[in-house]
Amino acid sequence: MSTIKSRIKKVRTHINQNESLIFERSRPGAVGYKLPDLDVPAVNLTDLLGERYLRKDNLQYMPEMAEPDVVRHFTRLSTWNYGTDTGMFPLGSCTMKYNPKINEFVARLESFANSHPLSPEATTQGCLEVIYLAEQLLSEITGMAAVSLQPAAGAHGEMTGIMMIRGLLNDRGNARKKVLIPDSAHGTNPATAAMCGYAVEGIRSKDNGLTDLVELEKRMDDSVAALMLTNPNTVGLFEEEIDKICNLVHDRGGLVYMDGANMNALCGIARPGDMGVDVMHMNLHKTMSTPHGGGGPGAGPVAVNKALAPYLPSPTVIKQEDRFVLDYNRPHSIGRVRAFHGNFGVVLRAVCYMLALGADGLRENTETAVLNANYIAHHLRGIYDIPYEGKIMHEVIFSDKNQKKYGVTNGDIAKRLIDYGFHPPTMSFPLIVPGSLMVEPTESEGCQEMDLFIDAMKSINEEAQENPELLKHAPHSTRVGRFDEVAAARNPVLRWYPSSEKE
Amino acid sequence: MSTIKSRIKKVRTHINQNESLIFERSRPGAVGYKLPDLDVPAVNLTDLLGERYLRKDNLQYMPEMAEPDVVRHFTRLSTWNYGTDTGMFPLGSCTMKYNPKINEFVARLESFANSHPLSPEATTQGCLEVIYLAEQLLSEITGMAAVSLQPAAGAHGEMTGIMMIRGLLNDRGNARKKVLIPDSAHGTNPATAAMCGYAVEGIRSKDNGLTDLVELEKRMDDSVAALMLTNPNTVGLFEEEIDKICNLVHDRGGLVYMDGANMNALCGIARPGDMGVDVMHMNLHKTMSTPHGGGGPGAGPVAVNKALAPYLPSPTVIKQEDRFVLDYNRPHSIGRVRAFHGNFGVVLRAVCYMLALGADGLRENTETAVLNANYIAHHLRGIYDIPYEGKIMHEVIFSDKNQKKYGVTNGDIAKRLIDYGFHPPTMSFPLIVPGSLMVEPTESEGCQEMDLFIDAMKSINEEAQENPELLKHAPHSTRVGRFDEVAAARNPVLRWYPSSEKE
Amino acid sequence: MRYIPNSAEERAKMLAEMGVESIEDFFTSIPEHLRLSNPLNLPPAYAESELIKFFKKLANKNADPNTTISFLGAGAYNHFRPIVVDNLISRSEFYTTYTPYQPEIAQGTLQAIFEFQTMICLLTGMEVANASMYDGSTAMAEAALMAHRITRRKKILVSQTVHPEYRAVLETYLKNIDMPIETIGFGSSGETTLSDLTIGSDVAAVIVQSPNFFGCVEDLELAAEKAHKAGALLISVTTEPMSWALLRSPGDCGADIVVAEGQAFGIAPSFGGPYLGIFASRTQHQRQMPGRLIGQAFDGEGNRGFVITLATREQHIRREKASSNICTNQGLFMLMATVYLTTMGKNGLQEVAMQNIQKCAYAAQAISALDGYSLLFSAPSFNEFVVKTPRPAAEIAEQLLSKNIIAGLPLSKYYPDMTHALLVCVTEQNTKADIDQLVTALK
Amino acid sequence: MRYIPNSAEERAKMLAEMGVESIEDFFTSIPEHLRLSNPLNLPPAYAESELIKFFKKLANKNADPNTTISFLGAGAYNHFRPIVVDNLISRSEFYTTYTPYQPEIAQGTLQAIFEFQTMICLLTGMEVANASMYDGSTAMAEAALMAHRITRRKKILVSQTVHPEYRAVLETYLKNIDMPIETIGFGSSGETTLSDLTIGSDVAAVIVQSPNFFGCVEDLELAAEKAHKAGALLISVTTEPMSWALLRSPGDCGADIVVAEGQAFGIAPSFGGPYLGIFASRTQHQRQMPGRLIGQAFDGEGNRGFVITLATREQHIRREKASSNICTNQGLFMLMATVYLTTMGKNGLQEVAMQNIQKCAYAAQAISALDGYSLLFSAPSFNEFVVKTPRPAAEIAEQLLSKNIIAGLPLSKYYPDMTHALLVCVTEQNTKADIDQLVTALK
Ligand SMILES: Cc1ncc(COP(=O)(O)O)c(C=O)c1O
Ligand SMILES: Cc1ncc(COP(=O)(O)O)c(C=O)c1O
Repeated sequence: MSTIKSRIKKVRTHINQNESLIFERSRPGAVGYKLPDLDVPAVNLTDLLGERYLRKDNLQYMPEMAEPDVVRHFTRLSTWNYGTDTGMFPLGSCTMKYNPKINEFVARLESFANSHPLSPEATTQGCLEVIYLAEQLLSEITGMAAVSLQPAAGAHGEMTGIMMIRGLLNDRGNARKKVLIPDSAHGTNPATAAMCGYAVEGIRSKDNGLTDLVELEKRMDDSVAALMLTNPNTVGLFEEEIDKICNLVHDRGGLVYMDGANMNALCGIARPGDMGVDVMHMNLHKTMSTPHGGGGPGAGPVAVNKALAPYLPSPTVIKQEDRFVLDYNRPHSIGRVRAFHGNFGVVLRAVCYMLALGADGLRENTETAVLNANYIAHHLRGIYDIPYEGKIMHEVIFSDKNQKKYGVTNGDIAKRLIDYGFHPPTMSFPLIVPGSLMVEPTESEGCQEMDLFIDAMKSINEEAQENPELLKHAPHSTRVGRFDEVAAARNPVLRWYPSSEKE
Repeated sequence: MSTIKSRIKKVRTHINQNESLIFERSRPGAVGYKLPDLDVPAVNLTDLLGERYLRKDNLQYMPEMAEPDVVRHFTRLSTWNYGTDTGMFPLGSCTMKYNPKINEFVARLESFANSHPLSPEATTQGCLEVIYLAEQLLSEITGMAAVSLQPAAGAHGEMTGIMMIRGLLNDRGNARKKVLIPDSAHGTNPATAAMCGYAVEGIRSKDNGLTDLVELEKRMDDSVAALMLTNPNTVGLFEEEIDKICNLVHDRGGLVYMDGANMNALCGIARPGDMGVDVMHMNLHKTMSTPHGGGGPGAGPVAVNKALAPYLPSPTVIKQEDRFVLDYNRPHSIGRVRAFHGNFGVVLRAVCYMLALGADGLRENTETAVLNANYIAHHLRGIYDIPYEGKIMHEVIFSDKNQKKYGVTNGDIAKRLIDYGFHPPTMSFPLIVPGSLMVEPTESEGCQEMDLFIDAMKSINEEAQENPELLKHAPHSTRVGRFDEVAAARNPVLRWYPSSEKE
Repeated sequence: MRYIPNSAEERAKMLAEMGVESIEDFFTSIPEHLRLSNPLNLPPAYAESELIKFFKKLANKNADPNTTISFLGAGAYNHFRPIVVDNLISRSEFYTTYTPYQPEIAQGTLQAIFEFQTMICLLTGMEVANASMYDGSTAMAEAALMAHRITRRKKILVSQTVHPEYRAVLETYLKNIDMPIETIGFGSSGETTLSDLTIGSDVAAVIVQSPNFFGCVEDLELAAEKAHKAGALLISVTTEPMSWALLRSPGDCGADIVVAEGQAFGIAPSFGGPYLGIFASRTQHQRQMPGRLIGQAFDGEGNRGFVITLATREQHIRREKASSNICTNQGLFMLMATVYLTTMGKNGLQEVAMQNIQKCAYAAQAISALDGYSLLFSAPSFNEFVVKTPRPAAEIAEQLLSKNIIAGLPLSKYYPDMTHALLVCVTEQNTKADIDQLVTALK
Repeated sequence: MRYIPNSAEERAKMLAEMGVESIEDFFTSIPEHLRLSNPLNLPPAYAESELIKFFKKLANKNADPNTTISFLGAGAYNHFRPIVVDNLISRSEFYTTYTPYQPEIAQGTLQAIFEFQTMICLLTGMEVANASMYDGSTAMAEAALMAHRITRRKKILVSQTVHPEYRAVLETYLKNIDMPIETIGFGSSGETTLSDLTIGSDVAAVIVQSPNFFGCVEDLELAAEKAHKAGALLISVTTEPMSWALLRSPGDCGADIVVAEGQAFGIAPSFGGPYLGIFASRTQHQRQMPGRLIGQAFDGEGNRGFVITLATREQHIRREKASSNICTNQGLFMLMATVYLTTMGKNGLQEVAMQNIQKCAYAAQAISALDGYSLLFSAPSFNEFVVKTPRPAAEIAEQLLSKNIIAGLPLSKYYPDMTHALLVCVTEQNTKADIDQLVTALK
């Protein structure tokens, strides 16, 4: 029975199966498949390939297992995970909202799932229409002129967007050298700029967490290609001077890239296109409810204003009378950023979601997401430090300042939250908040679950004072405890080796 | 982290979400559905129904929840369960084998799932062909002349079978009074006989666990309508004198009903039809891999010899040239035992399974099931008592005789097995074995998992000697402990009441 | 075989360990002449891809549900099934487990059943419900047996408006145990003729279906009064429990046992099964109920949980004296209904029911306005009604089928005299356009 | 809205608790003129049943995969996907979770990735593989960037037989960072002309695809030799990794970086994505790799587990100095491939590959025997080959389409000169009857 303190209301411990690595479970000679018999005359393999090209190792060590063992293996593994269907997953900036089951159903409709990306247009009208529709919906939601669905995730969208900026500036005669990025930005922003051949210049935020216009004014010269801004930014605040910012950048010949990862705070309320943003991406795997899948896939469509539209990746889908066709005739395009048409299956899910919501649903989503973040802030304010006390939008950033005096860090609080039955918040950024705990409840949480979260956070604060050691060794209720990650990185073991080959 | 002794290799404990009753989670005003708008003119409800028939309570207390909450509720509940996909489920007589995923896929094909049972025959040829094919396959496997798929489970099949016997005997002039049933039989056997208007007479088994022909000879008079026999019987042994038994019963004007719950020991090896059995049922939810579903559904087809065929439930599916039709013209039929055509979706899964196996696969199944049971018997013999040491077939029956001297019962052993990561064996029968533990591994277990089971059983035997108290309070690793079932039955609370109405 | 974990190597190793030469040796207790010397005559094993092709081909021999418009009800209803329902019952912890005999590792199933029992009580207005029977028809037969156990009387009165297949099952169940059945007729309103009914003192129960097979709402309260006055029980049957969302509950009307077919609650038509037998009654009778009951319990630390209870009624304990022989029931489909009822919830059920009654009224009005067509009965309907047709209904149905419309059920199938009567069902799944198309086709 | 748990009542209660009058008050930091005054112009919210109808209708505008025979490959392959694959990745614990940043509650994902990394190493003959890239094309571009980091050289040589869309992506990635690309041609055998290739000292890497876009197996060993001699790396690309089951692994041939499109491993064609970028290399280069790496670790009690490791290469730590900007990858499809590879296993992969090569050979032989048709290239094939057609290939493809046959890819799409060349792919999913039908139609 449970070893967890009675203070913990949300969880108990329960029996859970161990499971070795698949290679340790492999049973030579077992099979988990059956193919139809070969129905053509078999030819000698060496005759077909030549000795030189033949594989000799007989795929040694690849697993051999019957179907029931495969099923148990992965089923058991799954039970070691925590997902949004398990409970609240307040991972800030990641918008871990509910993944509607209907989306999964639609994405598996056979005529979508089996559609080949190079199949003649006459045979893929349904897919092309989905893409066309998705672009229309996203244009309307963002207020931008045109959209491309090729980018496979947010970072990929960023890259696409910055490349388009480069393309446009190039055509204007000077691609420029730098991209300005607030110090609160997500790591993909600077990494992206670098990949596109730009130097990165950080700009400090004001004490209130917003972009410092004075500083921007200073930095914004003709070496600057673009400002990359997240809005609402990564401390959860809306850049109130967004139009001034855009004007300033534009006046000096630069463009504004908006990281749209936080669109869950804006959909149906305000549109980047109306703010003067030139190009942005959205994360459909955040705002539009497609599942994160333990790391992906995502889809990071880029949306652009009219001026940038010619630079969108090629091809685009256009409508000719009643038919949808792929348009490759795009002389200004930056080219392809990915083979085929992007993560179509993700886009399909997102379209299903947008249609399920409609305008009112989308707005209700946003309102609820913001309400929820404020609700949590309201109840934990004072207990946990809120470094930037502005108008909180869809997420609230706490710090461990109040708890640090007991020797307890954000990491300890996060690990202890696991014992209380929650996934921890984001801690890896914004770097401008030391010991940050970025909490994004999303609209998918109701106050029942949030009340438990608030209760847990309060309780952990008390534990931090009464028994900080408890937190430092948390979690205590999981099948494995804290790992020695330093040792793991020092001597990385990145794959299994057969015991005979181990050394 | 784990509180379980290091002796336990198969499991650890892990965090697990609590979840209240759905009524306690209900949030008035929340919705989890959306219908299309009503597209016909709405008429006043009272005009349609009249005041007298109108419901007044507004469905008070029925749940109100959004979709994500519904998903979490049932997902969390699911994690409190143990299924065959979790691990070995050696529940004797229940044949908890692997449930192939392809079966589930096939049963959900839209044109099967949406087929209405009263739809014109021209629109249900696919369904009728499935039924026809299932009957053919089961006839071949059992060696019987004809099959009906109407019965919804094993007990229902038993009832159907005994009714047919009654029908035939009636037509012969005397339905007779009694059914003979070995004392080792499953509870449904006597209950069924009673439901069919027969008195039940138990017959004792011989010391070797088999039917006592001498005793049978004594009891088998002209008041006896039938002998109900399980074969292999419920102590896991084949009735070696089955043809003598059948001859004896037949000679005295009776019929032999075979409970086919244990067909997993015979398929592809021997056929009841060849043994002289007149009528039998099979449990497709055992032998033919359809899922148990936490209690059902099943399918309990009855198979009969030529003489009983006219008595099968009505209608049957027959083939007329290339079409399949329902034949209602069955004057001798016992009638219907269920509306429509039985548990069609279960039958569909079973057909998929039989086709996946073919004759060789079916035989390999049986061989492996018997091999596995013998393997377990081999390794635990001596440590656990095996009261009937005959030729063990697909299951082995242990008793707690050796452990009882330490005050440990089969129930304690079973509960402790849970801590070791296994579902306990069957204990409710056979009643002739005091403290029985009926272990049926099925062919779905490999020796890896069975070795862990054997290891656990040995370890528990040691614990029984070293620390019997540990076993008496097991399980220790589950989210809830042993319940006070006596108190629960004394004051049964069989539903939730709103707190206002509780008293 | 891909479903068998043991490899040939392991199999050999196991045999060697046991000192057994060949698998054959395990089967020597089966007399040699009874052992098959040839393989069974079955089709060769299919690859998975072949299974998919094979069953798709078979499925395609049925009508395509996406292009056929259907107005069939008569005991199986075409309601929308939210995607989450199938999704959640597909959690393998639910569908690959057994009857919850080990409560410490079966609380998921147990709590769900407790929730189901409660919802059925709320919907039916009854006090206790079991964990399911096979289907509506067998639930009804078991109800008759239970009435006999309670009243110790033998005769069952059953209305002719009860689903004919249910009555056929009742007959099969009762004919061997000396329980006579008497049929009550129906009047021009389509309702059971209760008013001038006399119920003898040998009658255990009166069985009335509402909405009845003709779609007519019956006066259960009157039926209860009559039955109770004669010392008999009222068994109420429903094949379309969605109607409960709008209709006075059978419990409120005085029924003693309520049985129903639960298919309407999120379960696919699936050519007639697996479905869900609903069974509810009064606390005073709970120990006479058939089937499984789940009750609240507490563990040693005071944790609330749920267990199988009052099991002494059941066959595995009471054997020939059990209240029924039922063992395996419809567990997974009980869960399906529980998820459905939760997802639709209080408001959804009411809205579905409302759409059914409104669309049904619209269709009834439109069809009866056609030349030669009229409504056969006058009693109020929920989502089914009987149309009097100008030509034999079977003929009309046949004609419409060629236009991919299944117009309904020609009643002559069960009531040979009613050659000109078509039972039409309209649910929330039938759009106005569908209905209009039917009306046009009937012209 | 059905996805939002808070009821209107709760929403009001929350606002009241916080002393906020209206939800609008939360949005006042957005300048009023930027706030929408009218609702977005979107279609009205769909009911779930409407969504199903809508998307079925759209799906039906595509060709029906059950009645169309296809010989398309060219980077996306029609392999059989065992049912368990989709079944297992549909466990919500897998698909509703995030990148495994909290190892204590993400061991399921982490162990699966570790298993994937290992299997990729086994298949490719490499020493280290990452947790996935977006797809094959972006993996290839990232490999070029990595080669640059390792060699500090700038030029990339890429064979013209590399998938044209992959080359297009490479171009997009490299054009802004001053990394020139040079193309290597191919000979009449269909192979890259490696023999007389001279590789300058400015070359970071040579990129060769095998089997190449024309289906020809390339001599990777020779390519590696040549590259290494010039101090450059060999990047091997594969769009059809099923071929690895029979072909000498790229690692064995000496490749330094192996990238591939993993779609063949159990992933649906899905109009081009989501797919799976495979990326493997040598231990010596592991700290230059892009993407996520999972490593073995131990907890305080000595339990083995897995964690994200060597994360200092990644953007969230190294920012502009990161080895790539990739963050979200293709996690779930990595899992899909892992389940596929496990289910098919050692024997299944070999048998699939064998059926592909045999059926491909049969088709190639049969088509080339037709009047006017021949094989354009002489190098050995795995499951694709190029047919020289008597009339423009696009014309032939168009004609066959009207018979529900997608004959393959007319190469003029990517190689404008190759008007009479058709790229044909044959997998285990194409029956002999399918192939014969194609052959007959081509006549
Ligand atoms: C603010 C922000 N920007 C960019 C990204 C990168 O998006 P992706 O992970 O889809 O590449 C993220 C996601 O983690 C983010 O939170
Ligand atoms: C030997 C035996 N007979 C009959 C039955 C009854 O079958 P069912 O539960 O399908 O009604 C069982 C199942 O538990 C059984 O084990």
